[in-house]
Amino acid sequence: MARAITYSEALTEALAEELDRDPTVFFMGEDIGYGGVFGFAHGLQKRFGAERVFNTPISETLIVGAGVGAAITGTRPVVELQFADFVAIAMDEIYNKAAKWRYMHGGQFSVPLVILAPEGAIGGAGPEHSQCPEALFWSAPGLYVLTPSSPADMKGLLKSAIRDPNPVLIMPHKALLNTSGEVPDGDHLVPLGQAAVCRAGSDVTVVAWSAMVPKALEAARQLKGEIDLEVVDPRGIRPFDFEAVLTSVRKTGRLVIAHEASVVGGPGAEVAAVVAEKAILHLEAPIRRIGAADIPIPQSSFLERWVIPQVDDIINAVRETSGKAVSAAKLA
Amino acid sequence: MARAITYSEALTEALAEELDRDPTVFFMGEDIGYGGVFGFAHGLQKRFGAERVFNTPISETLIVGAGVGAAITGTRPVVELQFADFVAIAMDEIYNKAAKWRYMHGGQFSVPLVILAPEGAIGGAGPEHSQCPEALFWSAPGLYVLTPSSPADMKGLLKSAIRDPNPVLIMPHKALLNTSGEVPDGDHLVPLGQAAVCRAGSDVTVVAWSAMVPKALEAARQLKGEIDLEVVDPRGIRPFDFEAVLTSVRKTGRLVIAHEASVVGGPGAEVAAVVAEKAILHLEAPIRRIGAADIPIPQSSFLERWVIPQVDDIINAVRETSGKAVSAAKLA
Amino acid sequence: MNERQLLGLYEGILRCMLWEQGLMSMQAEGRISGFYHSGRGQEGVQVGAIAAMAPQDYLLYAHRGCGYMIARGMPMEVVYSDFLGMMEGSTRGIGAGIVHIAWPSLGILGQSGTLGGSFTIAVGAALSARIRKENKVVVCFFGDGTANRGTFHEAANAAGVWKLPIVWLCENNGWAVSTTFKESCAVSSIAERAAGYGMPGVVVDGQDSAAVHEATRVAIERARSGGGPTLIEALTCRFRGHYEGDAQEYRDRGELDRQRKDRDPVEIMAARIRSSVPNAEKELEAISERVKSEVAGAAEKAKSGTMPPRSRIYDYVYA
Amino acid sequence: MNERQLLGLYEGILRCMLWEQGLMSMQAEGRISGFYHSGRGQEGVQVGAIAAMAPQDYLLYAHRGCGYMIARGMPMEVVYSDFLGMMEGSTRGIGAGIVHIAWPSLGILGQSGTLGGSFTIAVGAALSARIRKENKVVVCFFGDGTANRGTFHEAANAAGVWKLPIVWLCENNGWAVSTTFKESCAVSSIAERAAGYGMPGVVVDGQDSAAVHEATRVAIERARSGGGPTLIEALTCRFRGHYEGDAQEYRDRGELDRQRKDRDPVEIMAARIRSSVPNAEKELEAISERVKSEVAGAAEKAKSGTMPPRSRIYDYVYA
Ligand SMILES: Cc1ncc(C[n+]2csc(CCOP(=O)(O)OP(=O)(O)O)c2C)c(N)n1
Ligand SMILES: Cc1ncc(C[n+]2csc(CCOP(=O)(O)OP(=O)(O)O)c2C)c(N)n1
Ligand SMILES: [Mg+2]
Ligand SMILES: [Mg+2]
Repeated sequence: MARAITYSEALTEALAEELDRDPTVFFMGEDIGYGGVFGFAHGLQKRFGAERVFNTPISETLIVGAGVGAAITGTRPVVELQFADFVAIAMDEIYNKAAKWRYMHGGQFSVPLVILAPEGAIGGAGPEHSQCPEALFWSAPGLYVLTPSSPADMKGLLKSAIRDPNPVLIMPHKALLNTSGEVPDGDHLVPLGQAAVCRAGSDVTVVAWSAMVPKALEAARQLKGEIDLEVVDPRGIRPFDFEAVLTSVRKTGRLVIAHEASVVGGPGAEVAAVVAEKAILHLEAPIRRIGAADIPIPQSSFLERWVIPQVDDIINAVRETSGKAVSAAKLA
Repeated sequence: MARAITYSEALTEALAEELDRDPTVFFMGEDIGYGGVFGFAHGLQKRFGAERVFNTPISETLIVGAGVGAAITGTRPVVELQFADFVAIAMDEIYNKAAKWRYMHGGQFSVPLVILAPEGAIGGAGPEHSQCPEALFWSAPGLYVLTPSSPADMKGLLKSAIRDPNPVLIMPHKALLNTSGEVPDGDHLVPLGQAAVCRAGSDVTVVAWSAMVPKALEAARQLKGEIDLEVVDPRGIRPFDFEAVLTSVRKTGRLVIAHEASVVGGPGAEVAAVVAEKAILHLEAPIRRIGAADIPIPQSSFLERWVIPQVDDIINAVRETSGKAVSAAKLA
Repeated sequence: MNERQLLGLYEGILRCMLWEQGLMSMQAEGRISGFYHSGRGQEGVQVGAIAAMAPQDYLLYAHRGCGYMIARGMPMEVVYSDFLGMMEGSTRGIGAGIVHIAWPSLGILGQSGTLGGSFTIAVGAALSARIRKENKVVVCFFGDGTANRGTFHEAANAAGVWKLPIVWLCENNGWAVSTTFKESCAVSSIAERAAGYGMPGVVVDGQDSAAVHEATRVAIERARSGGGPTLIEALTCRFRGHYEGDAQEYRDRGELDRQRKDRDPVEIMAARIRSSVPNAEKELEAISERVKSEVAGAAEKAKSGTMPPRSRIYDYVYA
Repeated sequence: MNERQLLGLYEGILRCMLWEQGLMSMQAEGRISGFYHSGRGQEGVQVGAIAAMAPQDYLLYAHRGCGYMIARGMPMEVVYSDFLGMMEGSTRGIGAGIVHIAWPSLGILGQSGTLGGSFTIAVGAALSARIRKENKVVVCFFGDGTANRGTFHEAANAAGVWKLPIVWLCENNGWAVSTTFKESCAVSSIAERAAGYGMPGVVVDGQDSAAVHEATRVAIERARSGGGPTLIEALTCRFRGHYEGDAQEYRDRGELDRQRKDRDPVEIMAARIRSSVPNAEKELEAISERVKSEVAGAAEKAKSGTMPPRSRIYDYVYA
């Protein structure tokens, strides 16, 4: 059985189920007592008490650093950064403490910490509240990084993350919060590091994650009959399911990578580099990467839409890589 | 005319000349009054006074943030982070303030800030004092990122950086501090974003920067007669001189990218991705990337040397890409 | 404080309030994208403090409305244009919503969208003035919640030890979104922290604009004469939600109503004028007429601006 | 404090000092890679404070020597092995130099190599104990220079507002590498900052180990009984360079010599014992003999360990 719920509801359900299951799970962050700015904690303080679901001061290094301290001493904290952009404020705590504490202390601790940090552009939040910072964490051994694209994945990945003994940075996309989808009943878990083939196809592989998955699926719909897309969602970047991507590319021979982060220095570079290394003989065309322009995100939503990759950008890239581009309008 | 001086002396000379030339230049950081932990400011406080060369508290967000504030109000600050790893502490200040202040305020300010942050492994400094964090800044529009590999470049790039109206993160490599080289006399400037062909060759292009340049040159020496290497040093990653790399690759058809940062999620991914996009028809073999393993850097220098890429790793990669590998010992 | 000054503060407060009303009409008309954090209730702090600044001083404002820029004398239509995302705005179309308005000629240095990012920038501006031997004071506004960021500590300590000419101005409205000051701060007053940085800490009634003005005047004078920084805590009230659209269900209605009734800076200043200025009613009326027409004019002017072309997004990434 | 306790503190201090001497011999023999920050001069703080901890408590140590781990009771040979980079070390060969020694069974939670990273981790450990309903106190050591990091502010505020069982223990040796406390801190005493976080601030003579012990005992008791955090500032002296190899030319020789002569915690404790314990000389002698042989044994044992295989670098990246 399954029910259709929103991505945001799925997130809250996951939190509620894990808080219920394990008394060492707790949830803290700014405004969490009231539910949090995006409502992830809606109803949770009432249900689980202020000792396990509570507000922090506006202190992002504390939020993550205290999460690490709590995680190495027998609890399973879930902490929220109100915007994924704020990973920069707690970068030392995430990149150097959460990720490395276990390794640098010789394996004597595990760090079962979950950092929830909603990412992405939603129209008008500006250069410091709209970013998709996945690329910063490709080089963070010790950390897992997840980017759910559907309610079912949101729920299943978050539950798995909370149970995992390693630190997990999970970045729900703000533009997906109100999207709906079927979520299996019961204790729904999605394993970390396993890609999903969201749509099988034969002509071009589109690797897309987070908010780009619905856009890739829409591109597939629009291209139906013309070019048959296979849409693969790696569900995050650490661990990255290269096998799934390579399997698809070996079949299609063509690859478009689509993420919302900027192309330049974005997370797709590593994907492109690895595929080019391992499947070069299968590639029938150069790999195309789709993402934001190499500029900060303007505050004005009027301008923002020109920075963030859209369905048409995927379609154009697919056509180009298939040799079917007529005169694709390119951004720059 | 030219004189042989060390990389570290070159750095100090650049600072001294710019402090001398422009009264709005100043230099601050931890222990700078005494010369700084790596001696970059040696003699400068005495010469230029404590108002322009001075100690800060142990406050990395202050060091960079105050640098931004000073830069947008008419001075040209040079600030030091004692270790490049500490960029994570001041990540919001570097990535979101220094880099974006101009753009997000509509172009009304320029941010002529230089952040000096020595990077790299030197034996025993551990996971939080040995990293090469270039990859974190590929996605930082508004910022320049430089990694000098020789005394001449150290001096010329730093002087150019101080005069540039944009924020520049410059990361001298700690292992190069005592290396010597010829530095041209006079007002030696090296333009930002222009690669150097450190050695011309015809068989394989090795793109290497920072401490990997001497290692690549050593590899070239050892391979002489067998494989002719062209060593291209981009001198940093922002702006990245893709033209120089592509020109070389179009000639050699083979590319090895060598940096000290980890391969996974490292700065070479973007280079590999772009070359694969733009020069795929010229490539006669898959691109090979050389870098650290995807693990934190152990504190023990006994173990550290196995993490950091060495001359042999370049040689093996070059042989592999040339189809001349016999049975190259690979790390993992 | 003389009559003219009181009337000036009243006019400033009214201007902020009415400008914001105008903005909300534009928002209702669907012209504004993004978020706005109303400054209603806090105009007295912003206007009082900024009135004490000299023309050459630097200002780092907070996100609570636009009283800061308006009090500092930015053309009101420019601020509207920023919200409208038009080329005539200070950010030439890049900003909108929680904008990054800036106006260097008035020393308005912009804002960090991550709260607390401005603290260290304020220190840098003060250092820069010192190095360039310009006699400038930096006024840095921030909310009570923002005071809990580590950047506050690093900046306040540096300002203290370097005796920098900075006035730290905390608008303590008792709330950070839905979180109370009490539950997020270990002490009952932000001003108590000043002693830990070797600077005076002053608490002032933020609804009394004249009192804020006086406290700021003293602090600026001290800073300008080499006496170093001061931390001023202005006790104030947030009348509306954290952002427009926030129904603030987490707040006690009774208390909120009482605040709106008893602690409105407009009413408080008007009452003071009525009790001390001859011809008060006529003066107030005249000010009100003038400000209303100024604001309306600014709104009209702004609306006739032009939206940026797509290529605008590539401007000014680098100098 | 009774005789046994005084002798115990003396023994602890001596153990730290002699262990360090042993380490320096190894360093002279070229066995140690990386850096070491000598704790010479500060043993009294470390031993005194840690002696006041209960077995179940958590410890976050600073980088100034290894008195912390030794005072807490970690096997001395294990700490040597960490520096030797051997498999028998607590980090199983990963650490060496400024190590990340840890020993969970004694609540030793490790160290952040970026100074000040431990502040927020201490808060987390205290929260965790509270949530798991375990009666643990966290003792978090840090230097005077480290107190200027923003993480201190965020952690101290949280500890204050949540009334967490934490003892913040500042070893104020007046220096951060070559930078004086005076030039980097806006107040003359770190303890003055406590008031800004709603906690008591206590200054104690760090060279008087018994005094440190007493101050810590009181703070721990207060923390354990729900009274919240305390900030203790122990005034102490760094006898050697910042790290081994630092000639500390930036320091005044005369003052340094006076510190070494008048403020040595070993001598101060010995003098106290001589003046109050019967048979002092014999007791001191016996302790000295015992500790020397323990330390020598530990060094021997450590040296016979095994270096890790290359594959060790891939262990424990993930759980
Ligand atoms: C570093 C950071 N954390 C969180 C936010 C989200 N945020 C924006 S305003 C705000 C509340 C600020 O409270 P306060 O400083 O008291 O100012 P007020 O809104 O009350 O004027 C929060 C949490 C942010 N923008 N930056
Ligand atoms: C965040 C950070 N900044 C700088 C350093 C480099 N560093 C290591 S120890 C030290 C001085 C610390 O001074 P203090 O806290 O007073 O401790 P002490 O060395 O005097 O015991 C510095 C600057 C670091 N490791 N981490
Ligand atoms: Mg507030
Ligand atoms: Mg010190």
